[in-house]
Amino acid sequence: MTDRAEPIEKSLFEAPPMAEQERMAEAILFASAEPVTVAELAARMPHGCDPAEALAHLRRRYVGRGVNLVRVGDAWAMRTAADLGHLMRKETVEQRKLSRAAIETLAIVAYHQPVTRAEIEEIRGVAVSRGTIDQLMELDWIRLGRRRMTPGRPVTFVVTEHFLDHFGLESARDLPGVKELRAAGLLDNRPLPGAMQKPDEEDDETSAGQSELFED
Amino acid sequence: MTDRAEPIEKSLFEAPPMAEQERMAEAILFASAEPVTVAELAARMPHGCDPAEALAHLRRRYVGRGVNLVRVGDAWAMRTAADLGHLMRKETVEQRKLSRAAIETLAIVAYHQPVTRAEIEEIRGVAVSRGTIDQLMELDWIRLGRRRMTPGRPVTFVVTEHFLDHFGLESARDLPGVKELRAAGLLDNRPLPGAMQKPDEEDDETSAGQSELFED
Amino acid sequence: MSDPIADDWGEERLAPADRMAAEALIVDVDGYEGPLDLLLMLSRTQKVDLRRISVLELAEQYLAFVNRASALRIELAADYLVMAAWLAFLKSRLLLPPEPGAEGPSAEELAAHLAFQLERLQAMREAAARLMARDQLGRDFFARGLPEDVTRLRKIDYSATLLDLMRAYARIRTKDDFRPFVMDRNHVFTMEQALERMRGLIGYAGEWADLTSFLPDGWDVNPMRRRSSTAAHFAAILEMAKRGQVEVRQGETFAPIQIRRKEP
Repeated sequence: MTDRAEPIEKSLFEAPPMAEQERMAEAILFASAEPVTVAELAARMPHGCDPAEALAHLRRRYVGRGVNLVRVGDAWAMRTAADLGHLMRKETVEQRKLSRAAIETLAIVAYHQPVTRAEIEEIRGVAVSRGTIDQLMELDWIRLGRRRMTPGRPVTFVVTEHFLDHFGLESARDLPGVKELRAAGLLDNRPLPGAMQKPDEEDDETSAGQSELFED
Repeated sequence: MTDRAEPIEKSLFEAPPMAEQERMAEAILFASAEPVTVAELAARMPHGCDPAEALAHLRRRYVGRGVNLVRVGDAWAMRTAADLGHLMRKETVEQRKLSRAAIETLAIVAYHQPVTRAEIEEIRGVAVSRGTIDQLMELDWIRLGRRRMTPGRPVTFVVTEHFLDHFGLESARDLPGVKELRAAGLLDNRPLPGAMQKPDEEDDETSAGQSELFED
Repeated sequence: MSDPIADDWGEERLAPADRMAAEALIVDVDGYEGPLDLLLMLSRTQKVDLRRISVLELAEQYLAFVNRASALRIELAADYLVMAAWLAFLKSRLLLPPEPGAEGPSAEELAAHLAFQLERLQAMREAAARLMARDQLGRDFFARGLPEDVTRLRKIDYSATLLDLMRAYARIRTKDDFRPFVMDRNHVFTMEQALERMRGLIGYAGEWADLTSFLPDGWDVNPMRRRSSTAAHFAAILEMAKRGQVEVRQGETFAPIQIRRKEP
């Protein structure tokens, strides 16, 4: 089981050689669930051993290794070398595309902020799930704005600094407008009554939101 | 915190020196109570490292020490030297007394794997109780293997890495006396001749079983 | 094993020593793990290598055991009896010369297989013992007592570019233009809706009444809604007139349109 050829116990009253004592201290410290005091070591090692000296040897042996022998209060323990702590973390990064619902919601918040959830739903034509809002909040791309001064005082959403950073924008005003979208071939060239309008020319449904648009 | 003066990370694309890789492998293995695979080491060490070589260095370093680096299947673990077990009485885990049926069933799975329940019963000449299998599964010593490609597609049992770890085996090939047993034909699944044999199942099972035996 | 039982067995006239031996064997039956285990134990009395064991002798030993057990009225599990029957068959085959042209395996083959099974079981027993005698984790050698858990950080990096954002917005705006109807639905009253309404109301309209009085509440303030609902209801009464359900009249151009239920 072990690679050692020599027997350990020499005699009943003679302490094992120091190298052997060091091995013993090493095994005990390794297997113990808690730091071990010198007294505990003495109690567990054969009679006549010198645990303090064995620890001193052991400590020197582990200098500069991946684990070190460290003192914890009155006791001793083996610990990962501080400079290797980063190895004890396993990080997995998963690249994922935002869902269509999330990116559309984000776009609406960006173009229409501050915007209420009801408005987002009206613009998208479908309900916005709680999860989508949460996800965008978690990503720190949108945050809560001021409450709208209308019945029910609904909360509004605005984009964050972090959003601007991520998309390389100085402010939400720098978002490409409808003309640029069309120039980029993202919109049809034929005139589209709704899409052509400047924000403040739109009908009364959105006018409340539009007056506050890009306010900050 | 550490006694080392040199910085670890040299450059983004250059692997750390082997001494450093050895330290890293040492830290990771010390930190884990479970065996760690080479693949897992590679995933946690910086890009370009050679964990297998680091392990070889590490193993040599711990020869004859109070703790040793041992191989468990595809993985590696630090374990106290077996000759020092008497010092660790405090750490000893009370082990459930296994029934004779459980011990024999375990041995049969280990030596004959992958093995079906019917085969275990044929070898022991008695039915294997559900409880015996459950107990060995609970101990995480055996697990389900692939289904046998014979009529009925019976499940097979194989031993786990945890089994190897528990009994200090590098692989199932290192089971005591396995070579002699195989040479003596005692690991053959020899079918009952003639009348006692089930029509066509037996032949298929035997050949499949033997070709898969110790396949890894 | 008290006297009443002994009385029962009186007729067997077993010598106490024999009976003790028999009982010792029987008491052990519980300890056997099936007939193969029992055979393995019996084979040890032959004191030979299992490869040279006399299966005939073993069969006789086993049958004698089963006979003794039944004499002692010990109920043996079915599989012990199955094995006894098979061994009796094997014994007869071993003793008699083979029938010419007999099919199936020879008695020797069957006997060899039984010997193999015993040897294999014995080998597994020994292997199990050697396995359990090994140094074991948590008893003879130990894992790290104070493992440092690896912190697992799972980071999901959601990516979206400005182009994604622009595309998404363009998609929404385009969608708006293609389905203004959906957006404005709350200002539109369809003819189907009006027809449905009128069908319910006309029952009460025995006298001539203005069409406008039939318009639903809340649809007369907003001009767009008023136009939509008026048009819908007008279309509805025309349809009903065609079916002969109502009469429609108008005094002059632009005068109020009046309706009443047509009597059947």
